[in-house]
Amino acid sequence: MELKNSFTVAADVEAAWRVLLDVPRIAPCMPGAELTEAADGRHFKGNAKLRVGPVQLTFAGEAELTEVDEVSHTARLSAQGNDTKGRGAARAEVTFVLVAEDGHTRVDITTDLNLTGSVAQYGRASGLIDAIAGQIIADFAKNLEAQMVSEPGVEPAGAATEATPPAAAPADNSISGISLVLRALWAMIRGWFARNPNIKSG
Amino acid sequence: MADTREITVTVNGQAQTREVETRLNLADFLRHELEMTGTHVGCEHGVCGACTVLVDGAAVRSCLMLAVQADGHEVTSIEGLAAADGALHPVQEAFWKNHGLQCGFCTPGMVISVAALLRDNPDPSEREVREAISGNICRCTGYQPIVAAALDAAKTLRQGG
Amino acid sequence: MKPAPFTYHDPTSIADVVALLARHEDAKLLAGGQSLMPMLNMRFVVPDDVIDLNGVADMNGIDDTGEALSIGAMTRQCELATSETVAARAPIVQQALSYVGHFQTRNRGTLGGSLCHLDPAAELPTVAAAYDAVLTAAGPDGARDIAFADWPLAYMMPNLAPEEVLTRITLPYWREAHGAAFVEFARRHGDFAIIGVAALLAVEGGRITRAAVAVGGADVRPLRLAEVEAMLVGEAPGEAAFAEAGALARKIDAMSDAYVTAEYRQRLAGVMVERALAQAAERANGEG
Amino acid sequence: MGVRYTGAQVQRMEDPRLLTGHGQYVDDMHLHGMLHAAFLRSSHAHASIRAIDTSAARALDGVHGVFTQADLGPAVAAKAMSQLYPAPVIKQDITQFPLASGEVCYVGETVAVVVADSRAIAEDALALIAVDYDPLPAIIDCRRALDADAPKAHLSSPDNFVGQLRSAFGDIDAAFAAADHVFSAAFMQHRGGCHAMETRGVLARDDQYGDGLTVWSSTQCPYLVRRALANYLGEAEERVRIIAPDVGGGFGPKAGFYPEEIVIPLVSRLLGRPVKWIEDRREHFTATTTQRDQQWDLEVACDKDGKILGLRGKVIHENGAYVPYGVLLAFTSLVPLPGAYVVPAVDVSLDIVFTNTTPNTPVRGAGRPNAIYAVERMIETIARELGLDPAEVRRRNFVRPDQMPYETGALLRDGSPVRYDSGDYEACMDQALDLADYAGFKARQEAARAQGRYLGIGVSAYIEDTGVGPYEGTTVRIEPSGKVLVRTGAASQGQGHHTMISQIVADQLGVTPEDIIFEAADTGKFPQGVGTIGSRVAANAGPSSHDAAGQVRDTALKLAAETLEAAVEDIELEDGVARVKGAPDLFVTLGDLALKLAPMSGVKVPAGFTPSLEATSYAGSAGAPIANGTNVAEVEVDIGTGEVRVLRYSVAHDCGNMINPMMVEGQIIGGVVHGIGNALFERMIYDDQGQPLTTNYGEYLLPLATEMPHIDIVHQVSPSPLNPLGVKGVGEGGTIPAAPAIIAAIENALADFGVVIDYYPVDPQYLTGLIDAAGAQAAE
Repeated sequence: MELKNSFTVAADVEAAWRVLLDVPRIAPCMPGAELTEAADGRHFKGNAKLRVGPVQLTFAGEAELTEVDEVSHTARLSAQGNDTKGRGAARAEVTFVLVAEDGHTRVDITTDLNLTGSVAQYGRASGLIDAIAGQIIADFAKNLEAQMVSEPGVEPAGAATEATPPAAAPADNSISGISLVLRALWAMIRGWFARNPNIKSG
Repeated sequence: MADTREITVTVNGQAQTREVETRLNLADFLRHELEMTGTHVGCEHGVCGACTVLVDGAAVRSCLMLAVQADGHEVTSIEGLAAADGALHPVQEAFWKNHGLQCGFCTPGMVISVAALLRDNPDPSEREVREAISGNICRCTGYQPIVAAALDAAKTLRQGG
Repeated sequence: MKPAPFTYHDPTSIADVVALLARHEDAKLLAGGQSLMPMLNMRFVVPDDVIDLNGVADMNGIDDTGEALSIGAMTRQCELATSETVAARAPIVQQALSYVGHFQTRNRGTLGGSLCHLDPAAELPTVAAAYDAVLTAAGPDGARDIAFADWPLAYMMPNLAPEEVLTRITLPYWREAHGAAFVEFARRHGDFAIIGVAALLAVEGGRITRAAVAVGGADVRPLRLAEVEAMLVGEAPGEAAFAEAGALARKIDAMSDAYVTAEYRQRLAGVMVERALAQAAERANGEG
Repeated sequence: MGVRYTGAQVQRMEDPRLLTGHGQYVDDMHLHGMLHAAFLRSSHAHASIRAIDTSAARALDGVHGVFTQADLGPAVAAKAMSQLYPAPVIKQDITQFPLASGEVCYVGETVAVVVADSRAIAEDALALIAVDYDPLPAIIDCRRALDADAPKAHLSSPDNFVGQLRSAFGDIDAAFAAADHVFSAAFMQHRGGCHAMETRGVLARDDQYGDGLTVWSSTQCPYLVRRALANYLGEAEERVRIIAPDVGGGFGPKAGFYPEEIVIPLVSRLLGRPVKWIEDRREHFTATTTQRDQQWDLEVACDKDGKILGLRGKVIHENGAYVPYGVLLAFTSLVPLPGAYVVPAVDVSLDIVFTNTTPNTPVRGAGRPNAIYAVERMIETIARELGLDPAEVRRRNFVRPDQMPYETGALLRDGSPVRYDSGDYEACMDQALDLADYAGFKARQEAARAQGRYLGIGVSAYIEDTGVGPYEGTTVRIEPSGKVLVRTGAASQGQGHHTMISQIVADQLGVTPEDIIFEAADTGKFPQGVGTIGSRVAANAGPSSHDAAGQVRDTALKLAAETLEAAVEDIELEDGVARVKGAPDLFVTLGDLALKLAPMSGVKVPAGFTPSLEATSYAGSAGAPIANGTNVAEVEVDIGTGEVRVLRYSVAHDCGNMINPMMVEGQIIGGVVHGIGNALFERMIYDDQGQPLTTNYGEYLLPLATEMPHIDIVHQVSPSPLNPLGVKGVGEGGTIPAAPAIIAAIENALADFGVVIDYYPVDPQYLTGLIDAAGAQAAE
């Protein structure tokens, strides 16, 4: 599953680049992600939560800045982790490209996310998992932008964040008023920060 | 240490007491603790119906019940349907006469479900029979002989057979 | 596919349940087991503790309060399906139940279990949505009533705090003479609905005076079609009104999965809303 | 000759045991000291394995051993499984390791095994095994497998090409040159999986100081398992005993040889304990071989009257990640071409390709449903294009009785020509049309149309090559007790072989089926066997049991004649005795005759006789008897939801003489329902990364009782000249014609919309898409 997100901040590319490479600082931008170890500037350990209805997954694993190109301001973060209860594994390749645009910096993020194992093998929920994962990445982009904006000398360039998660593009919905993706977002935020969210019975 | 409990379940009229892990389901309790292997397990997610038994007279999926939940209750499995002298239950007899089985793996769940149906609805239509066994998957017979057997058994039971 | 180990609890009172929930952080409540047990067997759900509700007193029973049907969360689906009271006061519940799984699963499955599991395609949540049911949960600070509109938070996530248990469901009666219908399209008898519709229509003097239309299976939660309901009030029950309702229903928000596209769900929603309204109308003036 | 059992509706001998819960399936067996196994399976469609850490799993309380391929011992650590059916056409003969060795090529491939006190503990341990996978690109869509840039299913492969089969006979160019019309059609066929209600299971016990290795397995071919396992272990076949106890349905995929049938015996031997493994249902979706996709692109040449002159085209056949079962499935996808019709020229080539999915092997009908579907689609195409009644187009093309034995030009797997031995295909169709009231359908269709309902009717005719050789042997022995012991290699998965063979033997010896002790599918009890595949048992074990019992009968008559001092012609066998005709009190019991040939010390065996009143035969059929039939399906299509309901289904079929008509009808009804599952419901899908998405019975839709029509059957009997019983096979006859009949009926119902179906299973969403597209087109 491939996801594309981008946003623009009023900062020179070097300032934005500095924030990007500070992985311990940007890791919390990913909802449910937690860095537990940062050995050197390149290798990290941690875990990430993904909740799909009653199924609570915690992927424990590692991430690595596999590519850092100072000249083209391209960075690639490869992460992979296994669910602690053996229900599957997640693998992500996140590529950041910073482009200087007349004093501003556009941040293009391409995420290639793959789930394997029993959790990825439930057809009825496959649409949902894509939507939820898409929302997490869109959330990450928004939080990353906030981080970059809070960097001294950087303000938002007013460009709206285009989040274009793939599968469940916000359907035109004049009837129930809330698009699926927004609701998935609302649920995610509520899900993460409620105390140990849990379905109680079934 | 594994979470275990001692339970007593009356199976086909006989009280059986065992200490079991609480995660053990009722089907595996019958099959492996009591070695009563007539009840079969086909899917373990409540769809195929091969594990259907009666608990306090109600037809249920024994793979979707924990054995500890049957403590103090009555279970009837396929081994308990025929009479003590071995005479077949009218439903078993009708399955035999109408070729209502081939490989026999879905048969325990099918026979128990039909027996429960006929007890609660002595004169079902073909549609009612097909709905009652729609929760029991059979890959061999194509269901038609089973429906014939159920209607045949219903007639026999109504005539006091 | 055997469950991972857990500690089993069999409380006998609601207070015990709430206390257990407070004490055990990663616990699941076991009701009829028709939804939770498959997830335990497949190890999708791996709780430390399983709290069995089957021994808990006063979570069972069907009461006609004169205003509403008040149903214990642990009431078995088969009991609802054969209850005289339900047949008399809310027959749509029994129509919906005929689509729920198979008689073997309805012998154990409960109303509360289905509403807490909240599978997007489940029939009973759709009926609860159509009735504006009120769900009562018990927690450390006592009981809390939740309107069904606020009940589904997200995909299979009800509005229950970790220390709360659903104890009772109330379906408020429609005062007016009305007709009700539940229709569903599924691939096989007993399967998950691709689209299910619960429709209630009050008709007086040849005009629709009140309408409730809920669609299940399209989105992560049952959806009340407010716009359709508004459009119907004042209309004469008949093909024209119901065709228009169907066309509106086709614009519903719908999800895709590996088998069914959003477009097909939307197309089906239109067709099934139209059929449900026709049936409800027949029953409203005593024909059906 | 006593009561005739052959041909009678005898109630089955197997049933009382199965009806009272006393069946003996693999999982019902409990051996002293038995341990339980669970397999760790690849969660990647294609990946290399950098490392496997089993230490945490080994440390779990209750675990007795955790094994990877390397742990299975130096003799086998580097040994892949053998090719079951070698064939020169296989260009890349890649088979898997019992446990993956460095590379996994489909989700579900065995990686490691845990053996523990209970299955639950073994599964707990699986979650503790850490595998360091390096994911690789995977090829999932068979139609893309041969593209230049397609990912390779195997690291070692230059491409995904397994091999090509071609069925070519007659002058194809002349046929197309002379054609008044050439029509083309392209369609994808998805056949679906096994899904016997009993999943697979293996129980092994090794006793090197006693009777060696004994393996109970839910297999259709115990002798194939014995040969492959003994070969892999380098042991004498006699020291590897395979027993198929009661088996809960096979339907094809239980006919192969699986990694678990090596690993479980090996770990049992290494641990010195019996070990049992039972496949759970989720495993079944990926660990048991299946049939998935074939893409067909065909052209048919015909004259102005719809007479077929030639058939040509290409097929892409998905073989999955490995080639465990040779190219049998690909082969049976071509052999039945051109179906029940005279087609002078055929040229169809089939490319077998790898994909990173579960290996494909035959499922009920193997490739025959695919081939017949293809031919029947071309018939429907001709009828539609020329505006002819589909039944009429068939009538003009059928092979006629006077042409029999008729050689189509195709070759069977053993190289012998496909020869239609007997049958009246047109008369059979007419019987089906009458049964279905085909003539009256127009009126039914119009009456429904007036109510806004869409009815449709569809016909499909088929032939089926059955009874593939070389044999299925039987031993018949009369005991001093008068009981008759019958032992055969024929393994049953519910077909009722015990009853069928007992009927034949009972008639030969004048005993009742109840007098027969029946033992089968145990390589320790009968020396050689082949297996239950391709509707072959009746046409092989039928003749061998008939012949063996016949030899015993002749010996008994000769011995009785001597004993009773009468002429052999005056002796008859009835009610367990040999008596002089017309002198009922002049008799000797079969038991006493048996005793004469099995004396204890100091007593002579009568001159001219050899000890033991028994005989063994491997007689079979002198070629593959060709069964045939026509099915008619009547459906209603709800154009609002796209739902298809099969209202009525009529079968006229001919499988030669029927030993037990009740069991023949059981095979047909079960087969038709399996075919309806393939036509409308059963679909196993993967995502583009090769993750299987259909892994439970809420999503894989097996046909249920409520959706099935009543199936009416009429029998035609054209005895086969190829064996003394005149029987042909029927096991797959119901499945083969179902999809073409139903899909033709759907197109007939939606004729107004001009819908042409190019994929099955046909689901409501797909149909509404076609209806809407046709509606939009009409609106323009």
